[in-house]
Order: sequence, then C-alpha cells, then structure tokens
Amino acid sequence: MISAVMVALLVTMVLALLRAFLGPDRYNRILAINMFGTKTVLFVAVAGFLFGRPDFLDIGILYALVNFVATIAVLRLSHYEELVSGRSGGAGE
Amino acid sequence: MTAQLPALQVAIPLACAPLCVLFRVRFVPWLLFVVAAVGSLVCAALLAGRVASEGTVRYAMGDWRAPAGIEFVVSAFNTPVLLLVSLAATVTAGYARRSVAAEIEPRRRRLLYACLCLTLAGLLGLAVTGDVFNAFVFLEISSLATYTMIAMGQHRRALLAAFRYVVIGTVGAVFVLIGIGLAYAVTGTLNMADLAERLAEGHDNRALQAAVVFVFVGLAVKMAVFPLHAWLPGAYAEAPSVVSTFIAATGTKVAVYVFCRFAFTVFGAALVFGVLRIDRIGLALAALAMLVGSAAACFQQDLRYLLAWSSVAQIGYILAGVSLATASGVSAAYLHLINHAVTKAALFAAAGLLVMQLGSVRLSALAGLGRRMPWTFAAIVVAGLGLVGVPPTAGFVSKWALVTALVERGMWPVLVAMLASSLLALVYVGRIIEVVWFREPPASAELEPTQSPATPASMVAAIWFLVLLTVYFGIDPTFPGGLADAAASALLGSGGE
Amino acid sequence: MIVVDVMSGVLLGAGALFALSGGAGLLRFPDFYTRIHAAGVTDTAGAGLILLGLMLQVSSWETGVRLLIILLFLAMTSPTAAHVLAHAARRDGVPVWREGDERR
Amino acid sequence: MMTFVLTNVTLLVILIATAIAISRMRALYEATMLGALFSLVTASLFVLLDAVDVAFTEAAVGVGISTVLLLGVLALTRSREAVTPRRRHLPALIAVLLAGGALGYASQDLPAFGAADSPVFSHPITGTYLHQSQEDIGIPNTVTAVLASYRGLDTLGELVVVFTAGLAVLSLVGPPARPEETMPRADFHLADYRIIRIISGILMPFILLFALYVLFHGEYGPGGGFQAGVIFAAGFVLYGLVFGLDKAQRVVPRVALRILVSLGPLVFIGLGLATMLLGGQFLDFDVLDPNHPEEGQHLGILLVETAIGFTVAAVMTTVFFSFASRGVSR
Repeated sequence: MISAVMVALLVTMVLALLRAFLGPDRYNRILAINMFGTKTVLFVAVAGFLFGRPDFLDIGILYALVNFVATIAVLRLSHYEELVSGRSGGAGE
Repeated sequence: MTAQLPALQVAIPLACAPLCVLFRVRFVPWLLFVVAAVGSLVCAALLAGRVASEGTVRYAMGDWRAPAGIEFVVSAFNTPVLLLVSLAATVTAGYARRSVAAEIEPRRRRLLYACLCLTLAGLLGLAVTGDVFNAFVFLEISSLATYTMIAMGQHRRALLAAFRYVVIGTVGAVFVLIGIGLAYAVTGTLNMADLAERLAEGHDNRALQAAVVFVFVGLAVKMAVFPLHAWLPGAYAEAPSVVSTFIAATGTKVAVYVFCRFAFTVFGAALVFGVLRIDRIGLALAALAMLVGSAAACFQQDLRYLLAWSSVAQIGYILAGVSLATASGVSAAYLHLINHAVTKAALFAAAGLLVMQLGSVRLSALAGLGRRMPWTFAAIVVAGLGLVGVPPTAGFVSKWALVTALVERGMWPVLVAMLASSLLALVYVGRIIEVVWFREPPASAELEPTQSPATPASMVAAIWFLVLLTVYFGIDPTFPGGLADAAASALLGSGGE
Repeated sequence: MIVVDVMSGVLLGAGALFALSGGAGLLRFPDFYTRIHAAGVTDTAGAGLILLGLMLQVSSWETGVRLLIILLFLAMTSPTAAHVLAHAARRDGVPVWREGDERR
Repeated sequence: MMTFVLTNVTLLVILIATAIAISRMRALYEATMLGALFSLVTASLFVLLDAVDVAFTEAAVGVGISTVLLLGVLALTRSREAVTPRRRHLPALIAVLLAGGALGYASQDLPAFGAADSPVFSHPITGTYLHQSQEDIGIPNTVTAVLASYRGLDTLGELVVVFTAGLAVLSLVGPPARPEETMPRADFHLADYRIIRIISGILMPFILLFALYVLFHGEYGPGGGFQAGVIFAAGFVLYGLVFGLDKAQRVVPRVALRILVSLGPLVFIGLGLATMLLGGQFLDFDVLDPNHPEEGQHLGILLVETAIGFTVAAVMTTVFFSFASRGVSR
C-alpha cells in the first residue's frame, strides 16, 4: 500500500510540475509549486517508512516550514517589484 | 610555542578579521591588519628558519593523524610563498593607512580591513595546507574577500569588474571542486601526500585524467592564464589602490604555487607532463600570454590598465618556467614569481599614490609631471625597467634564469616570444617615460602646486622599500635565488612530498 | 492488529486518491480560483489522510510525534498559504472564470 | 527495489525538466520559484541516497533562504532577463559542451554506484570515520563527527566564507536601515490580514524551537549549526515579511546582529587558540577535558555548532534586512 501511495505522490508531483511549467501567470505557478512542496513533504515521510528510516521525518518538518516561508516571501516580494516597475500582475512567459 | 607556528600562521589573520568588524574606533581596524600582517610575517620567517634547519614541518589539525584529519605542511616549496605573501601584506599595511583614508568612505573602512585580513588568511592557508579540500576552502575565502574589496573601488566600473571576476572566478572554483571530487572518488582520500601515493600508478584512469584537467582549468582561471585572463585587467585597475597593490603581488602568485603543488606533488609529473602533456599546452599558452599581454599593454591609455595587462604577460613567463618541469625551469619560475610580485606591487602602489594626488592616472593626465613629482616617477621608472628586465633590476636576474632554462630544453619558439614580449615591455615602459618626462603638461589641466595634497611619507616609504628591494634582488639574488632553488628541488626531488 | 492495518490501508488509499484528484484538478480546471480550490481542499485532506495512515503503523512514539508535528504544520500552513494566495490574486485583478469563458 | 528505481528515475526526469524550464524562462520571479522546486527535488534525491544531512542542508538553504534572498534581490532590480545577444551563445555552448564532455569521459572510469569495493569504501579513513569515531568522539551521527572534529578546520573555513559573504553584502548594499528610517508601506500589508498574522504568530515559537532542536540534535540525527542557523533566519525573515521590517528590527536589533555576525568566527578561532594554550593542537577538543577526552570532544562540538548557528543566522538575517531596507527606505 505504501508503494502505491508513493507512486500516487510521484504522479501528483508530475501533474503539479506541468502546471508550474504551463503557468500561465505567476499565481498559478506559485500555487503549483506550493502544492509540489506539500507533496514532497509527504514523499519524504513515506520514503522514510518505505526504507525504514524514520529520521527522514525531521526533513519533512523542515520542508513544511520552509515551503511556507518561501510562499509568503514570493507573494510579499513579487508585489514590491510590481510597484517599482509599475506593471500589472501575472506577467507570464 | 614554535610547534604551533603553522596553525598560528593562518589563525592570527583569521582572528583579526572578525575583530576588525567588531571595533568601531577609527584606527583599530588598521592596527589589527598590521598585527595580522606582522604576525604572519614573523611566523613565516620562523617557519622558514625551521624548514631550512630541520626540513619539512607537519602539523596535524585537531591532533587527528593525516588522512583522517587535515594537516598543514611547511616545506621548502611553500616557505617562499608564505614569506612573499606576508611581506606583501606588511608593506601594504604600511601603505594602507593614508591610502584607505583617501579612497574609502568611513563606513566601509573596517570592512575593507576585515577583507584584507581574510584575503591574507586565505592565501596563507592555501599555501600551507596539505589537504586538497581544505585548499578549496581557503581558495574560496580569499576569492570571496577579494571580490568584495574590488567592488569597493572608487568608480562604478569597479562593480562591473568585480561582478565579472565573481562570475569567472566562481566557475573556476567550481572546476577545482569538481576535479577534487573526482580525485576523491578515485582514491578515497583528500590528503595530498596520501593522494600522491595512491595516484602513483593507474594513469590511464579516465576519471583521474578528467580530475587533472578540471583542477588545472580552474586554477588557470585564478592564475589568469591567457585565454582565461579576462577578469584580471578590470579587477586590478578598478580596485582600491591598497587592494591592487596587495593582490597584484599575491593573488595570481599563490595560484601558481597551488598549480605547482598539484602538478608535482599531488598528481605527479609523470601523469601531468608525461601522460597528459600539460607542458605543451602550458608552454603554448605561456607564449601567447606573453605576446598578447604585452601588446595589449602598449595600447592602454590608463596607467593601471597598462600595468594589469603587463601582469597577464608576466604570468606567461612564470607559466613557461613551470611548464618546463625541469629543476632550472621551476626555479626560474619561482624566482620570477618573487621578483615580479615585488616589482608589480611597487608599480601599483605608485599608481595608487598618483590616483590619490591627481585623481586619475590616464597617461594624458600624467604628461610632463615628471619634474613636479620626481620621487614617485623615479620609482615608477626603476620598477618599470624591472618589468622590462634591464640590469641591475631583479627582473633581469629572473628573466636570465628563464632564458637559460628554455635554452636547456631547446624551446626556441617560446624564447622568441619571450624576447618579443620584453621588447614590447620596453615600448610600454618607454611610453610612460616619454609622456611623463618629455611631454609638455597640457596648459588647460595645469594643477596649481598647492592644489595637490601633501605626499604622505608612509606611502612613499612603502613604494621605495619595494623599489629598493627590486634593485637589491637584482644586485644580490642569493636570497630569493636560494629560496627558489630549494623550492624547485623540493617539488621535483622527492616525488611524494 | 489486522484491523489497524486495514484501517491504515484505507486511509492511505483514500489519501492517495485525494492527492491524485488534487493534481488532476490543478492541471485540468479552467482558471486560477478553481485550481486553488482543487489544490487547497484535496491537498489538506490528502496529506492528512496519508499522515494518519502512516501514524497507525508507527513502531515508536518518536516517529508518531514527528508525524503529528508535520500534520499540524501542514494543517496550519497549507490553508493559510492558499488563502493569502487567493487574496493576493483577487487584489491583483486576476479574472474569474465564468461558464462559457475560454480556459486560461 | 522496483519502486526505488522508478522513484529515482521519475525524480531525475523532473529535475532535468525543471532545469530546462528554468533556463528557458525570462521572467526571473518564476525562474526563482522553479529554482526552489529544483532544490526540493534535489533534496528528495539526497534523501533517497541516504545522505540525510545533505538533504537537510539543501532543503534549508536551497529552498528556504536562497529563494528568499534571490527574491529580495529581484525586488531591488529588474525581474526580467535581458535578451542575450546571439553571438554570446556560441562560446557558452562550447564551454558547456566541453565541460559536459569531460564529465562524461570521467564517468566511464568512476566506480559503480554503491560498489562495496570502490576506493572510497576501501580506504582506511572511511573505517576510521565510521568505527573509530565511536570510540574517539562517541556521537552517533558520523557526519557531525567528521564535520566538527576530524575536519573542523574546513568547517571553520566555511563559517568564514559565510562571514565574508555577510561582509560583502554589508559593503555593497549597506547595513539594514534603522527602524526610524523605514517608512511603513501603505499597500500590501500582510499584517493587515488577520489570518496570516495569527498563524505566523503561532508558528514563530515553533520555528525557533525547531531550530534549537536541530542545533542540539545534530550529534544524533541530521542537522547541526549551519542548518539551525538557516532555520533561525527563516523564522526572522518570516516575521519581517509579515509584520514589517521595523517590528522585526525591534525583535532582533541591529547591534545584536552586528555583534553576532563576528561572534561565531571569533568563538571558533578562540576555541582553537584555547586548545593550543591548554597544550593541544589547534582545534584539538580532547584537551578541553583532559581526563575524559570524549567529554571534551562533546563540549567542543557543541560550542562549535552553537557558534556556527548564531553566525549563520545573524548573517542571513542581516543580508535579508539589508535587501529589504533598500526597498523600504530611500
């Protein structure tokens, strides 16, 4: 069962990645990357179980934390930049 | 306490750096740099004495025996480098007080002194360490501090030069790291002596060959060998005068030493020069560097850019000596390394003094100033003749040694390039002399004598100390010559260490 | 013990399904707001179920505590991030999709 | 085994796809975010390689602090990459191909992945690190033993590198502005959002607690000074982002930062000099407790990790505050 969960997580990661590549705007990317991050947390937790290394879970905690800080930082700082250069949001590729 | 000297050599300047940042009193950071420089000079001198009497000195960091821990090795091949770097730092320290006060805004001064201490510590550590990864760490420290100092230059161009150096230098450092990683994968050790033992055979291992190439390409960036020299002119010319004086004397020179150390005592001459034929590439690049560097120097309009391009050529001379891989060649390279460091430091220091008094060292701005500032320009002329290699300057001695070494191996094309480059050097030094002594000062830009600030005695003393050292080494080359010969035989003689 | 294993298996399976549906929704939904719905709701549920499923199988309390911390962490940060994201997008004027609009 | 291979291959494909996407992207915010994603995947690969400490560092540094700092830089500059002239592509391409070719050439003779008879495994120091360290130093996490004691000098060097980087930012961007110099921005105040303010308030103590745990648990599990310092900094950065720079500076005053930045290297070097005065070699922690060398090692490692943690946290926070106050003051 745990292997199945792992596969499901990997597939979800790929799906999120596709959204991150496709965009089309900044918010979609942030959303996709945030989701990718949560999936990585789960992935590490599951991997720790699958390979019998529970100390991986410390890394899981760290990911969860850092992912949140990074998301807030993107939101906050990307907004600054918009003010400086005066462009409207969501400049995609 | 003498047993602790190798560690103190690096620990003193390293400890001074954070202290510089901590203290806000005006002269304390400078004083700390003086302490760092003089302290390391004392350590270097004592170590040189010990090496001369007892042979190689080893120091186990943390008391962990060599392959497990990091060891410092002081031997005949690195005492000249230690002496050179700490001497350059000491002279720079004397020069720095007035120069920094004139060029750097107060807020940044203690940061500059901290970076000087860090660069000093990094270069000394690079010279003294016996561990390849530790060498990388010290390379990073010195490079990072150097980038920072260059960015403190007076013009905005300094930022661009520093940025350029950061990008190129980081790629070089990464190459060194990749090479070290590959060598580790092949041997399982990072200790230089242990590596040499394990690399004595198996020269057809492709990972090992790639390791050699990566390390040397990375070091070539740090040495500013010809096609990878693009960072050097801007970095030397735009940096604050103290910084260009110090790094022109030490930066590339220590990189050359590390190159020798890797080539002869880690990978082994048999692999580097026998199997991979790095010597041919080295000689070809050296010849190109001599020609391109000197030719480019002839076309520069700014004294400091001229000097920087001449450094590119001089690195060519040193590389040629190393690439010969003979005792006389390596000895000549070491000798030229020492002599050129002293000469170029004197020139950059003099240029810094001019910048301080005139605001610019464009050749057009220097026209006809020879009679107004006879001492400064006399120093430039004597040191400039040292660059050309006119007797009785030190440049002549080392170039002669190099010529002898080249003739020994019959490397005529390189010899021709070297002579051509020396002629070009005569052209660019002649150009300075012509502008300064024989051209009329432009009427419009005439400075009133009262306008230029008084000449600080400490700076002049530092410049003339270096100039006189150049002349002294030219007349009596026994001291640097002895060091260079001992270094060459230590590198080539006892294979492993 | 079998009961616990079965429960854990069910929780893990459900969590995997939630995660997958969240991924599919993120890719297939027509605009940003619907996607944030897919991601936010299924993400939290998927993570929670998977972590609960794992927690039923733990052998030592240390592992259990760590899983609990991760669970609490995600339960707090994930909705917050989604909320702030939606709010910022709204302020920035990212348009809302209506029936019949083009997909974005 | 099947799952293991499948997982690795999938992650590798994701990694390559991300790298290509980053290199093709001109919008730099998006590129930075994908860079964070790249780090996440790399860290996951490190986890699968069982290099837990490396994964920890990669996650803390690559995903957390470097993303935040890059974003801070982008807020000060333009966020769209200029078009590189075509003539510059060719030399770059040649250089990349040469380097890649050399690596490919080298990989033919590298020992097989995980081979038990590879030089790294058969070299005696690997045995020393893995077994002898339990007697010499006696801490379960060998990585920490190597990092803080066997190769303590390298760690000192790396700490000095971090310190130098801090100096570089201070000299280029200037110190963080004083609280009274910053003007609060009227617009996007996250602090106005009750939810994020409360959540961040709840999280802050846990983040700092977790950082302390990582700092002092480094002898037993993954972690140590560098990672803990970065987590501390992430906490302060989060605080600054949500509550504004002025409030954050009240929590971590400029003076404290300035002292902490230099304190780490000083303590580390001072420790080395102290061991010399006690009659040992530089950084020989045995002499700290002559009767129980193992205890001395523990003490030394703890001091070293703490020194690292404080300085890394101070440098990262200073760097971020400097960037941020460039955007706010003026």
